[in-house]
Formats: sequence, structure tokens, C-alpha cells
Amino acid sequence: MPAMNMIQALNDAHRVAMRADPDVVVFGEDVGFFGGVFRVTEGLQKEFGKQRSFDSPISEGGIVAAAVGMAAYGLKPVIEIQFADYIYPGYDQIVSEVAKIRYRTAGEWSMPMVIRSPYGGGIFGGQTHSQSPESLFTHIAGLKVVIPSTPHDAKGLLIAAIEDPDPVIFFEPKRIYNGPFDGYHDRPVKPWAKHPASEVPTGHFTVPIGKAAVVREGAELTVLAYGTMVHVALAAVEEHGVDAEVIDLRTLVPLDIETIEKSVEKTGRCLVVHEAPKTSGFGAELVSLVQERCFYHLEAPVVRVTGWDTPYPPAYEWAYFPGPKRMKTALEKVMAD
Amino acid sequence: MPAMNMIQALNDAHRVAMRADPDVVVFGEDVGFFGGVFRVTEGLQKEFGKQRSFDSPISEGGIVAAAVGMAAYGLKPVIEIQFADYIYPGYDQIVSEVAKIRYRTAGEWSMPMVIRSPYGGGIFGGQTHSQSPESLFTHIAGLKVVIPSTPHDAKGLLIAAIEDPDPVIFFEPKRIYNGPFDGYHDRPVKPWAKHPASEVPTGHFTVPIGKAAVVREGAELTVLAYGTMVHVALAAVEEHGVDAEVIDLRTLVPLDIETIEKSVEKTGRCLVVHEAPKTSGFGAELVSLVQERCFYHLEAPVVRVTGWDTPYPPAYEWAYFPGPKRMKTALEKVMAD
Amino acid sequence: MRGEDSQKQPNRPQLSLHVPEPPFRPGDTPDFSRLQIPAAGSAPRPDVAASAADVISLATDLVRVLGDDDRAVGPWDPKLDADTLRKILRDMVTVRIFDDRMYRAQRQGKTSFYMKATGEEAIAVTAAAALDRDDMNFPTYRQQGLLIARGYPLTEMMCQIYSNAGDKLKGRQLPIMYSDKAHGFFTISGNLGTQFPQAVGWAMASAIKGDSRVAVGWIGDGATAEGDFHSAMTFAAVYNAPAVLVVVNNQWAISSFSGIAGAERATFAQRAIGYGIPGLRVDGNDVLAVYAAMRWAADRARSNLGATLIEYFTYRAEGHSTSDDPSGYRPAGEAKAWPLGDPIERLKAHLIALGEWDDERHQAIIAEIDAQVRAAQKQAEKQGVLPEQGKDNIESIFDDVYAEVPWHLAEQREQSLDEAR
Amino acid sequence: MRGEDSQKQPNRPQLSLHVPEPPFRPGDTPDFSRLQIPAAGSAPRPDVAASAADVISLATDLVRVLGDDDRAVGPWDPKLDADTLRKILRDMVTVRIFDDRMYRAQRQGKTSFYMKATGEEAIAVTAAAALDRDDMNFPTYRQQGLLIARGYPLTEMMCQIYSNAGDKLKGRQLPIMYSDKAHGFFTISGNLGTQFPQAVGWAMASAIKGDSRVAVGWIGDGATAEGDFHSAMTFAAVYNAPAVLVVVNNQWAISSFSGIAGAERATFAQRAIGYGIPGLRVDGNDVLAVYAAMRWAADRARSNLGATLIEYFTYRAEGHSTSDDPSGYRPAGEAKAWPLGDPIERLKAHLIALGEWDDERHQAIIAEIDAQVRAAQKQAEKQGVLPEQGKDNIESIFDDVYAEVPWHLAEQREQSLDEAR
Ligand SMILES: Cc1ncc(C[n+]2csc(CCOP(=O)(O)OP(=O)(O)O)c2C)c(N)n1
Ligand SMILES: Cc1ncc(C[n+]2csc(CCOP(=O)(O)OP(=O)(O)O)c2C)c(N)n1
Ligand SMILES: [Mg+2]
Ligand SMILES: [Mg+2]
Repeated sequence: MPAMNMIQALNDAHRVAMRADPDVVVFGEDVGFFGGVFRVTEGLQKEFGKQRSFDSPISEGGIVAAAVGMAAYGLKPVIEIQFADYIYPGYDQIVSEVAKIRYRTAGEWSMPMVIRSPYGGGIFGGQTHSQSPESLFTHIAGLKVVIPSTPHDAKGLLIAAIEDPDPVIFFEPKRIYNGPFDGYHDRPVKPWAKHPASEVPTGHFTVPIGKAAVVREGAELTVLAYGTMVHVALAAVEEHGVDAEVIDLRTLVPLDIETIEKSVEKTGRCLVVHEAPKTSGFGAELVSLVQERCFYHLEAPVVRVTGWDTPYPPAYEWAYFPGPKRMKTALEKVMAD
Repeated sequence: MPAMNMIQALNDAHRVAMRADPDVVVFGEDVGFFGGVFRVTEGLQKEFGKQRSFDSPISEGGIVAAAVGMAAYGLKPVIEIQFADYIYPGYDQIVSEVAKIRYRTAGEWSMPMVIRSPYGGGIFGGQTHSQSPESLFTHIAGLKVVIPSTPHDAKGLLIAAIEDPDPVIFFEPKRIYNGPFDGYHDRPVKPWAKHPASEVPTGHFTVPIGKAAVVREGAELTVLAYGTMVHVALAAVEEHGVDAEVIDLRTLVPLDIETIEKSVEKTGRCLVVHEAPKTSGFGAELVSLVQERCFYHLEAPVVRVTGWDTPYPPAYEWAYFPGPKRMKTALEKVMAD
Repeated sequence: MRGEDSQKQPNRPQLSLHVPEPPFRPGDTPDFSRLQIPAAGSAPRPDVAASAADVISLATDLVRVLGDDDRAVGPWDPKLDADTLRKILRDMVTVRIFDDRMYRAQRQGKTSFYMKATGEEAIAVTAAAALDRDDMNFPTYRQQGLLIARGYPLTEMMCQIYSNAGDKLKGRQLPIMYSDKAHGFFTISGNLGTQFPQAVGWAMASAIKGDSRVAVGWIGDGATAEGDFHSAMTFAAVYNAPAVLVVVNNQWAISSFSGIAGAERATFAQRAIGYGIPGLRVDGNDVLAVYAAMRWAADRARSNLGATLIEYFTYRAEGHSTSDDPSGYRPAGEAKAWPLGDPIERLKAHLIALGEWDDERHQAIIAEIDAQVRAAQKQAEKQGVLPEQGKDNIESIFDDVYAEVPWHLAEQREQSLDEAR
Repeated sequence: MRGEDSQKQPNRPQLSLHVPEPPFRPGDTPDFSRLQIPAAGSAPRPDVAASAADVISLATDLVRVLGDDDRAVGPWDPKLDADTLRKILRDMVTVRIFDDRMYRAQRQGKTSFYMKATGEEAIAVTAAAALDRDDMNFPTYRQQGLLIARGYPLTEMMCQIYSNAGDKLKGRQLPIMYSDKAHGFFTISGNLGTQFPQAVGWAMASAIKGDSRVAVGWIGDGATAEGDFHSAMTFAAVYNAPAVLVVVNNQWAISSFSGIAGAERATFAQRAIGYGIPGLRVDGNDVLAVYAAMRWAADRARSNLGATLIEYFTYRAEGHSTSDDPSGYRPAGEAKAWPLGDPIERLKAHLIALGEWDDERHQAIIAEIDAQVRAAQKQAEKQGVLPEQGKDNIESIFDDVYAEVPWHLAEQREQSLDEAR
């Protein structure tokens, strides 16, 4: 199994899917000749031709709308929104159309498509290259929301998303495109190569949508995380010697509630972690579900570790980012209570 | 104090604010000559002239953007989005601009404006005239989110919102424009006239943003609600003889956490009610806050009463709407545990 | 006004905001004599392969074929045979009768809502005649004529309006928000404008696949102001998409006249110029002109020559919907004063002028269609009307959110069934 | 391809998708000889009160004043005095030197990001000269020339780029996302296009208030595809807003050439036609033409005659930003081959031809400005550079979300201060 970083893995997933299904088409801003600003679609135009991989106008609304029309025709569009922060001009088409067409046509039309977008902070991107808008999509019935945290999962989940009959919002944690991140921005950058999850099966394979991964077993605390924060959380529990079970959700909708319940029932404590602002972040839903379903197992309130309820301030990136110190405080709190 | 329905109260609020401040301008689709499809802006063009109250093109993005420019100039725009379901084309301008301009300019520019929109179900409006998208705004730092539930509060809160230095998303529960609603759609429609909150002070007065109202005192359960659901909840606790304290939040952001905490600490139980779909609805945030802050007072898990995680199906409106039966089950559950 | 912005310079002209106002308001006597109506037959008809630059004048002209003498005239005459014209006439009459019955059904409380196409029936009905049967439409809510012209069963339409047991959309859409793939009719969205760029996406897909089918996008004059209009035009131009983009300019958007969408300064067809695609302005109440323009645009698209924007100029003769009373914002007599007439009357007169029709036959089809619509209605109502719906099959509201019902919806389904007990 | 859609009709032409491709890719020799460049002085100059219909030809023409002989020619010659021209020259040189230094600062790790305006300096600098001092700009990220021309301190700009203690934006914006009300420069948004309709809103407010100030909206060729472009044009047309709407067509949007935004079929200036407002296409590297067009449009707006769309045709001579290497998608020599030249060189040659300038003086101002920029940089760096920031005043990140800090932010502020300890 070749070692890949996340970009290579995503690129490979596109190729596998495009080779298998001539109806898969890939487009978005700068994705054609150039291969995307993060190079995820590099070489696709060369291999599959301009009719299947091409640049689009700078119009996120138009990109999504075109994908709707293509999906209505019978194609499987995979579109890139250059940064998740720029998805809002396409929000109406996603919420009012992509998410609702199967429902409002009672299944006569469906909207198989993947809307890929790099998201999250930690890359000096400031307000408009760092956002984590996942909860704006988890609230919308009809959408699936997937966030990988390793090259292995990125490939397997993307292929699964492309093959899925429903529309999938696929957020890619851009901070860990090139290597995992423990939250210590002042330590040397690690490449994926040394991480076991950089070993990515060749050819076709899928990681099922709707299944979380227990990435660390533990007995005294359950940590729910996704994307970059999986790695930050893992590093923190190691550092503080907490015997935590760390669950990488991988899919936010539909959520793998079974894995979560099983774990919290065992540990009696739960920490929920994400980069997005706290108020109405996806963490709120996780906390609600855990307290609704595991209340009598809980020994302490579920604690949220999140970004602040402010826009993302670039010069204060590391005061904003929920890094090791915020993790530490939260771990102490959730274990002390 | 004259008895008003909610539409009259909102109309009156506009007049009071426009008389007091020549910088208040009001526009939106059909709001000028015609006075809006719900007639909230009726007569404003006549009283204040076409330069201060006018029709806009059908472009929610353009409406919000124009308001941004006007606020940058120094005006106080009050704009109407005809239905909350149509706010999405303006979502980018709201999220990326309205919400962030004070922050990104370190206060050099501010965005005082009110974005009014009728929201919620119960009026046979189907998927695109019934939505409750409040949590898509509560997640966005920089926005205030206000939802009145009576004519009295509608006027007082709207004046407060227009005078507020920050942008306010002002959702109006259209089901109760003309009368309160107990959730029994098959009972005769009640007008506001007989309700004490239809008595609306004349002239200028405000209901403060950020302050909830305890609309019913009680000892054994706290019910958190807003908009139409305040009335549904009140009716349900009366019907089932639960000694519940019902809190009308009135403002979702910034939330009146003090009133909530005080109540839950007293009652030890909490029910959260809204029309929006459950997953990542604002109820999730309320549940999270309550369990984070009142965990050791809770005798049972906080229960959510919400719309389903589906689009709004018009023919099944009353199976979708969180009405008396859903309230009953939830009341039994939260009191039994 | 706040401090820093208040220093006006007295030596400079004072600006003021222009707010467009329709020529007539309630109480006024509508007078359309200032309206420029070019003579029928006067607009040139370029080859479908003409460049966009060569057809610029057609964006401000008005393609008309039916003259005041009820005869077809000029290069745009599509030379349709009488059977085709009679079919179009019949379909238009069907739309009108259908609309009237369903409007009445709403007033009788059998459904919650209805929208008529009165006065603009020619457009959708005739477009269907000009298109190939497998071309795909992305309609808005006044294109019921497409379905009727393509033979979609009236009972099916009514079952949707009643959200009854026969409603294939399972009560999930407001009345009249039809969807039927087999009849090339994409699901109507309540969100204005969204369908317009979707049509272009479908057309792009057809081109990607080497297909020969074209897509037709439909939008109202008011909705052209949405950003989606621009997306559609941009994508259509950039990728040379085989699409026909139709603006139905019926001059009103609920209470706002078309000036609020920009019509004081330019025609909607002119928008095309800025994207380098042809724009045609066409008399929407003239069946022959409607047909000829749609055919020209569809032929062009099918020949891989790209998209066309067609503005069909018409008049919304009745209220916006059953929720609207237009006498609040325009003179009651305006519809009657509209100089481009009634499309049904105009086609009828033409067929009579051709010796292919007469009043008797006309009354006969009206009676026949009326009976047919009533029969369909009876049939539909056997399966229920809206106020009775929403009690059975409650579990169905959890279907089709996703291809499979996920756990959280399954739980909510259980809960809803408990409630229903 | 799925079942129901697969029946292609073999007797009909097979469609295919057109995907625009720039004329040259890496490895090609750029050859702009096919480019139509009208002679300087050839475009007519209508009165500012001309109707939009009367100026249609200017949307495809190219307003040019500086001839090959470096002399001003034709009706658009703004007849500027030499001092004004020298000021513009100086400002352009300042922009270029400033850009170079800040680019270098980024390469030295003193900041995270930088964007140059190389090759298109004439546009913003000259616009500032043509506008009144109190007109308001809604810029995008390549209009640093507006600030420099209006005398905004270079140190202030650098402090923003370094997010240091002197940064009035408190480290809340990416480098170069300036904001300064006093210099009529609205806060730059990272979200493309949003500012364009905002400019129209500001102009509407100015009109509502009977003010005399006009607003200028700025957008790139690529970003014209956003729906916001259409909102701006629609609102500007409907309300006759006193706005100047500028498309800086530098022919590239990161790696996509302007054909991906529709330029294969129409000019950006032509977009104006569909809204019934004037559209001018102007040589953006010709200071005199830039000035004359902006002045014409601003005068028109200020006379309550409404908005104008100006396309300044130029070329992005360097990479998109410090994160971009254009040699991956276009030939390395393309910038040099660009036939409309370098705006600084062209104005310099003009001044020399007028006898108002010489190489010596030019070298002298370069040296002088260079020193000034270095001094400003030194000054700015005293207050820190980006990698050192974000440690002090952590509590400031909770300010300005709202006018007052609400309880939940106050709590988070406490928490963040604990973390910082
Ligand atoms: C995005 C959006 N905004 C607003 C509305 C409300 N609305 C429904 S129909 C309508 C008027 C549309 O007018 P037009 O496009 O001219 O179509 P017509 O009704 O004349 O056929 C409006 C404003 C909507 N449905 N969707
Ligand atoms: C809404 C949005 N989509 C995408 C981007 C990413 N992006 C930043 S600059 C750019 C290219 C813009 O090109 P153009 O408008 O021509 O301006 P130029 O860079 O040439 O000055 C893109 C796609 C963005 N900033 N905002
Ligand atoms: Mg209309
Ligand atoms: Mg550009």
C-alpha cells in the first residue's frame, strides 16, 4: 500500500471513481488545467479530458446549480468549492434544491453529488480561509456530511461519497492535507508518511459513510472529534495520560450513534471537540444526543472544546484555535467533576 | 393602550422608528406601495415617501447588500425578506458581510440594520413558506437573533432592534400574526384582541434585546420556547396540569442565560421547544447550555420537542408541526424520568 | 444623520433616488397607447447560425407573426399546419378551463392554493409544440401548459393539487408544484430562480454525453433579478450550453411591476447581449411567434450553436395567486386594456381567418374540454381533497429524505406513529 | 449512464461541451497579434448626458488616449496638467515599489501573504485622481493604489500587513485587506463580489439623503461571475444609483483566463447594455484614458444620471498572490508580450514627450520613493511583524463582535486569558 498524503489520496479517489463510472464529472474554480489551488484534482483533465474535468466561473451558486442540472440528467458531479468560507453563495442551491429534490419529488429525482471543500483553520488563512461551517449543513435534512481525518479515510470516504445515492457535503481539513497536526503550531510540521493511516489501499475501496472509527480505546472518557481535531485530541489525551476513548466521527450526518452510546455508557464522561464556534456548532448536537441518550451514565456534564464565538482572527490564530491548552483545561474539567 | 394584532404592532413599530429617525429606511419585495404580502409595511410609503419605503427587485442577496452599503453610509436599513425560506440567496451577504464588518474593521464600520422575515409553519405554506432557519443565524458570531411571540413584544423588540447598534435578524412567527395558537389547528382561530399581550403601548417603547420573559411561573419544570411555540407550550402545560415555568426566550443571541439557569436550578427539569428540525436546531444549543451549567440540578435529561428532520411536508403539516401530542409525550417523559 | 457623513457640499447638485412607479395605479384609466408595438412581420429572421452580434436588434424589437388581420405574416411565420394550430388552441383552452376549475376548487376549500396562467397560456403550450418530446424543461409555476400540451393526465395534476392518495408527490409539495420526469418537466421549486442555472447544468450534461436533447429554463420577469439568472447566463455562455432560456415577462411580480426588475431601461431580452448570446423579444400572446422563436432557439441549441435567451412579452391577466388581489395595486381594467390581446382569441381568429375553425366548433371544444376537466376532477376527488389529507401514511414523511431512512429518522418515524395513535 | 436517459437519437447531431481554453499555455510562445487594438483617439466621446443606447459602441470599442507616439489624442484626452500627471506617475511608482518590498517581506517570513497590482497600477491610482476626495470606494484587493494616491500613510498599510501593534484592524484581517473610512476605502472582503452591490447601496443612500457623493464599486474579471455582480447592476439600473462600477479585467483569475468568466463571447463592458446603463471599455494601462473614463462616469453619476460600468482592460503581470506561481498555467513570457504595455512606462514616455519629465528625474523619484518605502517599513517593523503577533491583547479578539461584549463572549474571554497564562 503506497504512503500518501491526503491530497494524493483524494486525487487517487477521484481517479478511481472516474475510471469506474463515466458519469462522474469534476469541476470548480481552477480545478481543470491547474488541478485546483490545493492540487486535489491535478491531472484529472489530462487523464479524463476537458469534458469531464474543467474550470468553472467564480460562481459558487452557479457551480452547485450546474451540478443539480447534471445530476438531474443522470451524471454524478463532484464539485469543488475552493474554500468552505466561499460556499455561502451556493447555500441556497444546496439547502433549497440539492437537499430537497429527492424529497419533494418523492424519489422521482435524486441528487447524487459530492460537494468537496477544504475547511478549517490553522493555516494562517484568516476569516475567509479558515471557517468550519459544518453545522450549517448538519441542520439541513437531506444532506450527508462527511469529514475525513486521514489519507486512508479521505480516499475511502470520497469514493463512498461519490457512489452514494444522496448528496454529500465533503469537508476536507486543509490543515492536515500534508501531515497530521497535534495542535502545537510551533513544533516542526510532520508529514503523513510516518503515520499508519497514510497507507492507502490501491484501486477501489470504500470507508462506509455513517460509521465512526474508535481511533483510541479507553475506559474513563469518551472524546468525540472529527477532522484536524482528531489529531489534536489524540495528542492531548496522550500528553495528559487520560485513558480516553477517542472517536473519529468521520460522518456527522448520519451519525454513528451506536458507537458513541456504547463508548459513553462505558466511560461515563464525554468531551466534544471541534474548531467551529461554540454556539450552535455541531458540538451542541453531540452534547444533546449524549445527554438525551446516556444521561444516567454520565458522571459529569459533557464538555465542549471549540473555537470562540467570534470571526476567525488571523493574527490570533493560536489563541482562537482549540489547541493543547484548551484541551488540557477541558480534560481537567471533565475528569474532575 | 390599543389592542393590536402582531402585524399592526410591527407596522406601528416601523412608524415610531421612522418618525424618530430620518435615517431609517424600509425596503424589500412588495413592501412599498403594496405594504408587503403580510401588510406589515402598509402605509409607510404614503407617510414617509418613496425614498424611505420602496419595493426592491426580487434579489435577497441584492437587498442585503444594498442594506450593507446603506449602513456603511450611515443609514439604518430595515429590510424585509418575504419569507424566511427565501433568505438563503442573501445568506452570503449576511454571514460574510453583515455579521463580520464591525469585527474586521475593529469597529471603524458597524452594520446597524434589521433583517425582518416571517418564519415558521402552521399556515399551509409547505416546504418554502414554513421554515424556521434560526439556528443558521445563531451560529454566526456578530448577529443578534430576535423572535417575538406577542404584539406587545413585537413592537417593543422591533423598535429595540432598529435602535440597536448591531445587526439583528428578526424572525416573525407568521402563524401568530393574527392570533395566538395553542397548537390545535382544528379549533377555531383566536384573534389577538382577547389576549393581554395585544395591548401595546402607543408611541415609543422598547422590549430589551437579550432579556427573556417568564410567561408562566412554575416549580417542577422549565420550558424554553420562542415564537409560536410559546403559546403551544403554555397550552400544553395547562392541559396536562404540569407546574411548569415557561420562558419565552425572545432573544436567542445574546441569550438570557441567567433567567434560564435560575429557573432550571429551581425546577430540576427542562424541556426545549421549537418548530425547526431537531438536528442542529437551536434546541441543541439550549440543551447543551443547560446541561453544561445546571448539570447537578438536573433530575432528568433535558428533552427536545421539535420539528422532524425532514423538509416541511405541506399535506402532513400537523404530523410535522410539534403540536399538543408531541408536547404531551415530552411532558410525560421529562416528568417521569 | 450621523456626524461624519453629513457634510453635503452645497455647490454640487443634490442627488435623489429614483423609485420606479408603474404607469397606472388603482383609480387610473390604463392607457397603453404609448406602448411601442412593431407591426407583425417586420422583424427580420436571421439564420440559426447567425452570430449573437448579428441578432442584437431582435432584443429590442418584437417578433410578431399574427397581424391585425389575423393572418400570419413575415419571415418568422412557422407555417404550421391547421392540425397543429388546432392542437395548440385546444391545449390553451384546456389550460384556461383547468385553471378556472382549480381556482374554484381552492375557493371551495378543496385545496389551499392555486396559481393561474391566464393570458399567458400561449407560451408554455406553444413551446411544448415547438420542442422535441424528449427535451427537458426546468419550469416555474406558470408552465402548466407544458404538461397539458405533452399529454400529462389532468387527473394526475389535480391529485397533486389535492395532495390526495393519487398524488405521486405524496403531499410533499404545495399545490401546482408538479414534477414529472417522463413528461420532461423538472420539479418546480418554490425558490424563485433556482431552476434557471439548473437548466444550463442539464444542457451541459447533455453536451458532455454527446446527447442531442436540449434543456429549457423558465423564469418570470421579477425573478430575473436573482443571482441565479446571472449564473445561468454565464454558464450558458461560457460552455456554449444547448439551452433555451425563457423569460416570461408578464409585467408583474406579485404587486411589483417589471420596472422594479429593471424594465424601465432595457428589455429582458437585452440581457443576452452582455453574455454574447442571442436575445429575442417575442410577442408572447402570438402563438405563431412563440412557436417560431422557440423553434429557432431549440434548433440553434441542437446544432451545438449554444444558448438563446427569449423574452416572451405578455401580461398577467389575473392575480398572482389565490392569495392575491391585484386591485390593490393596479387598475381593475388593466388586463382588458392590454393591447396584445388574449392569446386564445388571437389564435382562434387566425384559424377562423384561415377557414379552419369557427365559433361553433370553438364552443364545442370548450364544452368538450369542460366535461373532460370535470370528469378528471371527479376522478381526482374520489381520491380525496387536501383538507382530508395528512392523516394516513404519516410514516411516509420520513421517506425520500435520503435513499434509505437513517436511524434518527427511523426513531422520529416511531415517535410520529405514536403521536398518530 | 443510467437507463432512462441513455436513448440518444442517432439521426440528430451530437452535442459537445465547449470548455474555453486560453490561447497560450506553458511552453507556447505568446502571440497577441490577433488582438484587436483600436487606435488611440478613435473612440467617440459622447456627452455625459447621452443615453445608454447612444454609447453602446463604447462597450466593444477601447477608449485610448495615449498614442504610439506617446502623445495624447482624441476626444477623451482629459487634458491634465503636468503636475497632475507627475503625481499619478509618482503614485504608480510608489505602488510598484511598495508591492515589491512587501512581496519581499512575505518571502522573508515577515508576513503570511501578499498581493501585488503589478501592471495594473494605473487603474486605482488614476481613479483616485479623477474622483472627488470624499467619494467612497468599495474596493477589492488590488486597489492599494487608491489608498496610496489619497495619501494614506504607507506605515499604516504595512502595520496592517504585519498585523502588528500599529495595525488599526487589530490583526483581524489577512494582510492587505485594508479598511479606512477617512480615505473613502471600504473594508476589503475576502469573499469575492460582495462589495459590488454594497457600493450601489451606498450610492442609493447618498441619493436618498440628497448628498452629492458617488460610490465606486470594484471587481475583478473573474469575480463578475458571482451573483453579486448581477445584484449590483440590477439595483444600480432600477434606482438610477449614483455609482461607478468598475471591472478590472486583468485577464486572469488565479489560473483561469477571462474566457472562463465569459470573455470569449462578449466584453465585460457589454454586460451594461442588458441593464440599460452605459458600458465603457477602456485601456487600463493608459492613464489618460483611465482618468477620462472615470471622470465621465463620476460626472454622470453626480449629475443624477445614474451608474456606469467601466471595464478597464489590463493584464495581471505577476502571480495571483504570494501563494501562486503562474508558470504552471501560462507562458512565462506572456506578461512581456502584452501589447498594451506597462502603465508606468507609458505615462513616463508621455511626460517625456511633453518635455515634462526625463530619465534622470525618473530615477530620482524611484530612489526617493524607495527610501520612503524603506523608512516606512522600518517604522512599521518597529511595531512588530506578523510571526511575533497574537500573543498580547488576546482579550481583544472578543471585542467588536458586537458593540458590547455579551456574556458568552465575556466567559470565553476569561477562558482565553486562562489559556494564555
Ligand atoms: C427566492 C424567492 N424570493 C421571493 C419569493 C416570493 N415570490 C413568489 S412569486 C414572486 C413574484 C415572482 O414574479 P415573476 O418572476 O415575475 O413571476 P410571475 O409570478 O409573474 O409568473 C415572489 C416575490 C420566492 N418564491 N422565492
Ligand atoms: C466567493 C469567493 N470565491 C472564491 C474565492 C477565491 N479566489 C480568490 S481571488 C480569486 C480569483 C479572482 O479573480 P479576479 O476576480 O479576476 O481578480 P484578480 O485576482 O485578477 O484581481 C479566487 C477564485 C474567493 N475569494 N471568494
Ligand atoms: Mg411576472
Ligand atoms: Mg482578474
